[in-house]
Amino acid sequence: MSAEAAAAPAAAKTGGWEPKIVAFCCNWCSYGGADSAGMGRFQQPASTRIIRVMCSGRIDPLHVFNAFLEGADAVLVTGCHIGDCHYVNGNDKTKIKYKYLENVARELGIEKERLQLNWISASEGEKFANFIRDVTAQIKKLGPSPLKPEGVA
Amino acid sequence: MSDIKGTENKGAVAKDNEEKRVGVFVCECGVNIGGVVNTKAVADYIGTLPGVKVTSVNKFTCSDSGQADIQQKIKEHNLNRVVVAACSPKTHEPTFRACIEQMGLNQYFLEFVNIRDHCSWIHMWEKEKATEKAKDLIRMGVERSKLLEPLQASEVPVTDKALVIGAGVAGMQSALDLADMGFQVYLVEKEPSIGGRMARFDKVFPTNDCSICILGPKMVEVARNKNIKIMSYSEVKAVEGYVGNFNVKVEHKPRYLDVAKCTGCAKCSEVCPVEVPYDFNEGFGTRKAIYVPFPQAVPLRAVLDKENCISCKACAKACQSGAINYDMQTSYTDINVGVIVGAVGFKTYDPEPRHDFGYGLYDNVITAMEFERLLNAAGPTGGHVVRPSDCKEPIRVGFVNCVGSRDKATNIYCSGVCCMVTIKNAQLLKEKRPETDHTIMYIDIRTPFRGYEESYNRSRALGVKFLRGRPVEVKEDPVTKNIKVRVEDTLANEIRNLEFDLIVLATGIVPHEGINQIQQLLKLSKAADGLLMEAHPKLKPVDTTIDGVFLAGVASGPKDIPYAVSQGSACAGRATILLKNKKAITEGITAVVNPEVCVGCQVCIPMCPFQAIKMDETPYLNTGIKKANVVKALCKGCGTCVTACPTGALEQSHFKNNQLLAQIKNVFKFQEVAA
Amino acid sequence: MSDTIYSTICPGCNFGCGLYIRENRALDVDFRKSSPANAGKLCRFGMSLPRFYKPIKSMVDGKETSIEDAAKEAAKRISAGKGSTAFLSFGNTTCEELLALRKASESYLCTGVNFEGLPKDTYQTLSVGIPYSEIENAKHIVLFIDPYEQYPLIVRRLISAKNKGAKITAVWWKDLALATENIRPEDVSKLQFTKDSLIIADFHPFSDVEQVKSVLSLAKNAGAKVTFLKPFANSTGAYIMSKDAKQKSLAQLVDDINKGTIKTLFCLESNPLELIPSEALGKLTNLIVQTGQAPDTKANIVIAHEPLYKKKGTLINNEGRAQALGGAGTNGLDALGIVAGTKFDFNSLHESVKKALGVAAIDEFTIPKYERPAYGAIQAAPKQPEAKTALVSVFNPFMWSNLSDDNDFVELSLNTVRALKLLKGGMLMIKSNGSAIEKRFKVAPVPDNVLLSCRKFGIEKGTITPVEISR
Amino acid sequence: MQKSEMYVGWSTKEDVRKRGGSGGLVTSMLAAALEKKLVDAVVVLKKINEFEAVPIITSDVNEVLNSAGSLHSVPSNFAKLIANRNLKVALPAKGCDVRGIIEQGKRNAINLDNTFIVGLNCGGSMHPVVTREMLEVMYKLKPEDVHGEEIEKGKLIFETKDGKEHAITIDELEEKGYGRRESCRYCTIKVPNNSDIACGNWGVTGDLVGKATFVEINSEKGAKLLQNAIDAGYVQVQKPDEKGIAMRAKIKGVMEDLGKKWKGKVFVPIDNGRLEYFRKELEHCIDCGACKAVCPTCSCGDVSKCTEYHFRGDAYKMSMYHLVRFLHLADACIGCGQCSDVCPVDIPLTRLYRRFANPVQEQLKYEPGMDMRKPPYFEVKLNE
Repeated sequence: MSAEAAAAPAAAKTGGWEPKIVAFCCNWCSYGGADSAGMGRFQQPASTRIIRVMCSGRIDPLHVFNAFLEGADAVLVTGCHIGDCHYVNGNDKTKIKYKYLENVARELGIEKERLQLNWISASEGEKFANFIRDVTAQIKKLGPSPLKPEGVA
Repeated sequence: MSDIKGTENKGAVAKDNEEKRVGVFVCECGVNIGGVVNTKAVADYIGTLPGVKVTSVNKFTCSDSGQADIQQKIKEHNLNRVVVAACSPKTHEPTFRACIEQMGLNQYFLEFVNIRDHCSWIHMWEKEKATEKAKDLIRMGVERSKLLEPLQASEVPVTDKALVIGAGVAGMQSALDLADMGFQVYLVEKEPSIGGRMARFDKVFPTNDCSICILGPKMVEVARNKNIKIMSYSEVKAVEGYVGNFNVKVEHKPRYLDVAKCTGCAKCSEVCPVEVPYDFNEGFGTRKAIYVPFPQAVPLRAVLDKENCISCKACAKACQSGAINYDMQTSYTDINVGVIVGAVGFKTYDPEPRHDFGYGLYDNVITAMEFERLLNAAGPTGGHVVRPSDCKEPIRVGFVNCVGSRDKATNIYCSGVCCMVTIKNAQLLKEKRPETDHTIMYIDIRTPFRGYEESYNRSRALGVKFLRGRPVEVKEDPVTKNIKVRVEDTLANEIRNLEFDLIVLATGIVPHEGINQIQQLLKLSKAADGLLMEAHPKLKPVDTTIDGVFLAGVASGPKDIPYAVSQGSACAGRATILLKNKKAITEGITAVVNPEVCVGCQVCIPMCPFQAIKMDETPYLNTGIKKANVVKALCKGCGTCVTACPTGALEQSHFKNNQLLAQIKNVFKFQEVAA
Repeated sequence: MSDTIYSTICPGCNFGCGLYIRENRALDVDFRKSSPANAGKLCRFGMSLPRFYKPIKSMVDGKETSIEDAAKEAAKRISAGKGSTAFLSFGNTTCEELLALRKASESYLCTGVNFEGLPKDTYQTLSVGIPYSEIENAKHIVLFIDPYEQYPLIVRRLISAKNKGAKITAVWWKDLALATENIRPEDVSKLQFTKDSLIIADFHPFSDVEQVKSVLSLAKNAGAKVTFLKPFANSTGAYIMSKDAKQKSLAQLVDDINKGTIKTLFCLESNPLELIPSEALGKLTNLIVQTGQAPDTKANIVIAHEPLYKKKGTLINNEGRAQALGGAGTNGLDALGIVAGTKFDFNSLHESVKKALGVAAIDEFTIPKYERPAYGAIQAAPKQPEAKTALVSVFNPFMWSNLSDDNDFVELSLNTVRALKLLKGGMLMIKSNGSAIEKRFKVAPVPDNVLLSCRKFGIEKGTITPVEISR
Repeated sequence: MQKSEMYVGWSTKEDVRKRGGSGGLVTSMLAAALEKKLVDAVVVLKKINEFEAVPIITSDVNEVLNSAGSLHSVPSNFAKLIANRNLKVALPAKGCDVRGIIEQGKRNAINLDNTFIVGLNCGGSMHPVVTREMLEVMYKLKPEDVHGEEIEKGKLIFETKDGKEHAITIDELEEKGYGRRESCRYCTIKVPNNSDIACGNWGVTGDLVGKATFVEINSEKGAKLLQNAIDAGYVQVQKPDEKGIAMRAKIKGVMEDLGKKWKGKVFVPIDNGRLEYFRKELEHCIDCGACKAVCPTCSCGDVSKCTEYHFRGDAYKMSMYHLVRFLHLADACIGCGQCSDVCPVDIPLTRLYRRFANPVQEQLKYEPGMDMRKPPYFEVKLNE
């Protein structure tokens, strides 16, 4: 058992508000990364809901906006490392779309922690888990998203 | 113009009026899930969702009894959507797709929810939160499942001919196997002769066989095979189409002589007055402007190097068969094939630009490949290893391993074969001239396969010295032209100053310049190391992401000869599945255009790395607008075009916007009233 | 190749928004930025006009025919009916056509301006509103409407007033974003009106008479200004052109159809289904519809004249501003002539319109002078919904013209959502008088006992319908 | 004749010279293009009254010769008008119109090879309703009495039917909220060098002032258009004098600097409460979709991502429609101001779009509608 896993029961007891984070994962890398995190039993806060797409290039800004409007406290865009795309260069295109998304989020005054991009390979289970842990901690500090509709959790 | 959203909305999904009857099957995966998630509570909650007709909890849903339960409930409740909440879809999606297909449901009516890898395994000590999360995940899946649409994988016919690009040992093997299975094979080689790199090796490890002696017969076999059409001195210039139906344009460079008339007698070479460095011998020695590539070349025909030709026409006079034709033009052949095997090879790392270990600065620093030609009886020195500065036979030879490999400054990967090459080379010289003294400077010695370690042991027994350490300073003695090396012996933990007559660099394997062109022509992926990507590093090592295109040999990563040959055979085997069945099943998940909505703006076209989107040739109905169209056989279903499409006319089946949005929306729920 | 462009007016309500209709392959709306009523701005209905102007063909008993033959057949049936014909037009057409209709139908006319149950001295106040510039300059505005849904172009006038410091009180079922104060209709008695107050209400065929009286009385008692917005493009013109005509009220008409004294109904540019219960319509021997865009009723005779945007003529908006339609078409008048057995001359009718307005020329930039007579004291007793839960229907241009809109949902409070344990993205079951429907819902700032809807679901009984709701 | 050459020219037809502004060169050039079948149709403004003209597509030479000429109070929008109509067309266009047309060209809705764009120098346009009010309030004039208008030396001059001129500085007018539309104030495309041929009165000197047009040829098509008009005998040109060229450059410079200054004034950074700012500005939105329908860079039809996934029944804190448009317009917005003009609830949409577009366009060094560079959003990989 890893050190993180051993530490988890203590973290679980602290409880409190659990943010809801929507993570978009590509089928070939980051979704596999999340699977690897499971296989390695890398414990994570129960904050994240994963939406699987075939390629990170399919992560439409439309979906990211919708996640925020529906009440996401953070949205994560993840995919294969640049150069490793299963579809030649899908993640290069993801990078461009993300640049635009980031701009809209920044101009809207959405904190940068609430929208994050990360490249995670299928073998990087621990990286995936660490990422979720870090983001969750950051969001807990920030509190609920200002875009969250009333009465929704 | 119209308001923001009128109801006569052409884009709206045609209302599917069929009542959605969802069955949800929650797997406990032994205690993997059941030990953390309260599966009963989850099933009870999910059972209250609209459309859910039945829920079921199984110890192992993937077991025969679990699958039988699904099939029985489909029948009992007349289900038309099935949600399985279990492990990762990567593990068992195919299992359950087959399971529901047996019951007459379209296999894409399955929604697979991952509550093990993404839930129970990562929230082992937060049982309540894990249970809540499982409810959310399954609710997301249930709502998505209601919007799933039936998909049919489509079939395309396969032309029963193959193209093999690259006639190295891997490509030849592939061509031979395919030909022996009865298929017509075009074997395209850019050099004037087939044979590839292996033809240039002197001996091959670990058996130290003569390389050309074992390769030569294979080359002849290729030439003799009726089903193989060799296109030497030719390159693939264009590839269009898709699996089963590739249209390929092959360019034939002019040899300036009639291949049918040339006998390979080399009389022309004898009279040619022009001498140029001989590339086959790694630049050692010379060849003529008209020459036969090497004695065992296939086809055994001369080739005229027009760049260096002085047009003295001596060769034309000398040629008894009148084969010389100075006016020959580049010609092209269009071929249609069903599959393509890419065995495009590699080159060795060039230490010249960086002057690694003084290469290019000091005469007596050479590469292993150059050393190989010097050792070769047919080489420039007739098999005498001499050092370039004074043509004297060296006594003290230093070998440096991992040049251009395992080095952040050049390539981080291990080239795999260089340890053995060095060991073999030292052995060969030592055996020839026992008085020589060999020192191999290495980082690690890697001898993983049959006979390799034995070969290493033999070297040691012969007295070859192994020094673990990388030279930190390499200097030439200006008088003797000997090479002085300062190296840390990391085993003895001391700095040593050595002097060698000759230094041989074991240069690594790198992609050759043509690989980019091949990558673009075949629309393949390239990894960060610059080599081509296979479809799956473990399970599909010779497939690519492009259906009908396979990779053999070093183009997809460093390999030794047996590995490359196996891959050649493997490609032939994989390709035969398509060639023999005469049909290919294409991806069911593809992009689809709604022509009612498409405005023909064409922004999607460059988005597709597979060139699967074409514009219609004629305007759609009476709109006057030519719409985009997805060629299903080319589409790999990544969906990047769908993201770029500003109108939403492009959709990715099985990952449609409304399906993904249904998932997103159901991440959340109304907060319950505090009691 | 030349585009045909019509400078025209939106038929969505009585606001009088100017726009261009451009005819090329399809219809397009263009923005007429110099329009004095609204600077070329259009609401979602205005933007939907290409859908509204559905082409139509003249028909007799389901068979296609020419407009002349349809009109001739109508004349034949009307004369055969011997005085059992009623003529109905609710102000969706030009003043000129209304004058012609009036002439064609001295026997039984209904233009909706014989306001049943309301004192005659309030008619002018109900019919002619105040200039929009006065709204922008008001100090206190009290809204009895949902401006966003019902009369969207008034929103910018209200915002302008607010920016100038006006207080805006919404007496409505939902909190309105532009209001500085939101109160519910049942609490209207708590509200303080002054002579600086401007009351904005609306008045349409389904208005609750007691509610209208109550508004009139509130204004009267406080000395406040009141203006009524209306749903039909020429509602104001209909009043001005026919106020002195002998005519029947809508209720009377329905009554007479039910009694059987009216057997033939002639509708000019008015959707009868919208105004008359379908049971009553079923009793008619002949339903004759003369219109410019496809109706949703099965009429015995359809006289298809040009759509409004192609017509020549005058419309009067809620401010009383007379605006000329930019078309040249008069085939509606010609057909009316055939029906009436006469010939109508546009020019002489147009002169009569100008005379009625007291102007020398139709100038959209100048509002004619209108008298605003005071009216006497009014007793009003508006009823509040008694039901536990009420479905409140908010009438809007889409509803009046039966055009579908992106509003297939009801609004309800978060408390109701929680009490009923509704699922996000799920459905609400609404039951009324034995019929039940399932609808999507939206959480909105409405009272817990109210469902608000801008679409007709077919279970409504007027503006307020008692319902039962569940998951 | 070729790219970057400059001329001063005028119409040979007296009636056109009289009616059109600045010697009627543009009108005659368009008429000649139609007459000589260089194009199948021409877009002209059909004058309705002094403050109103409506753009029409016509193949009738007479209609072209009788067209309205230049009007400052007609914020026209030609790109959408000719999109998807497969026309061989010539049209006059302000800087923003040209940008719109080029953006439509990139999206394959206009074939630029078949489109001859006559660029018009533009210091800004005015909203007709604002102009009327301004005449009454600032100039104390009856709009009906006004006969013509002109901008000269920073003043907006109205000529009344009695022949008198009435001038007020634009600065003063804009101080009071009148004058040019907001987007025109911070626009910096004053001479449309993105068009085929840029025309205007800046740089016309001496006796020719008011009687000729200064043109700069920006493309082969522009050269063809002018040469065609000369060959057809519709137009005469001469080389401009050095003074004129310098003067034109100076005016251009001054106007552009003014635009930049306004940009700084309008787009004051918002440090806190940006979300609230946008929510407040959008709170009255009635979902009419006019801003999209009028947008000259949008080539979508009725159905598009912004509308399709926007449902009025969603109780969101922000509009899905606007969020998608903010994103899609981040590289596409040309700041033409059309959306603000038509918004029925007076949302300053252009200002909102520019808030997102300014940083993206600066960062990517992308100016939409100024050249044929593909919108970065549709690139496969950005060169960074």
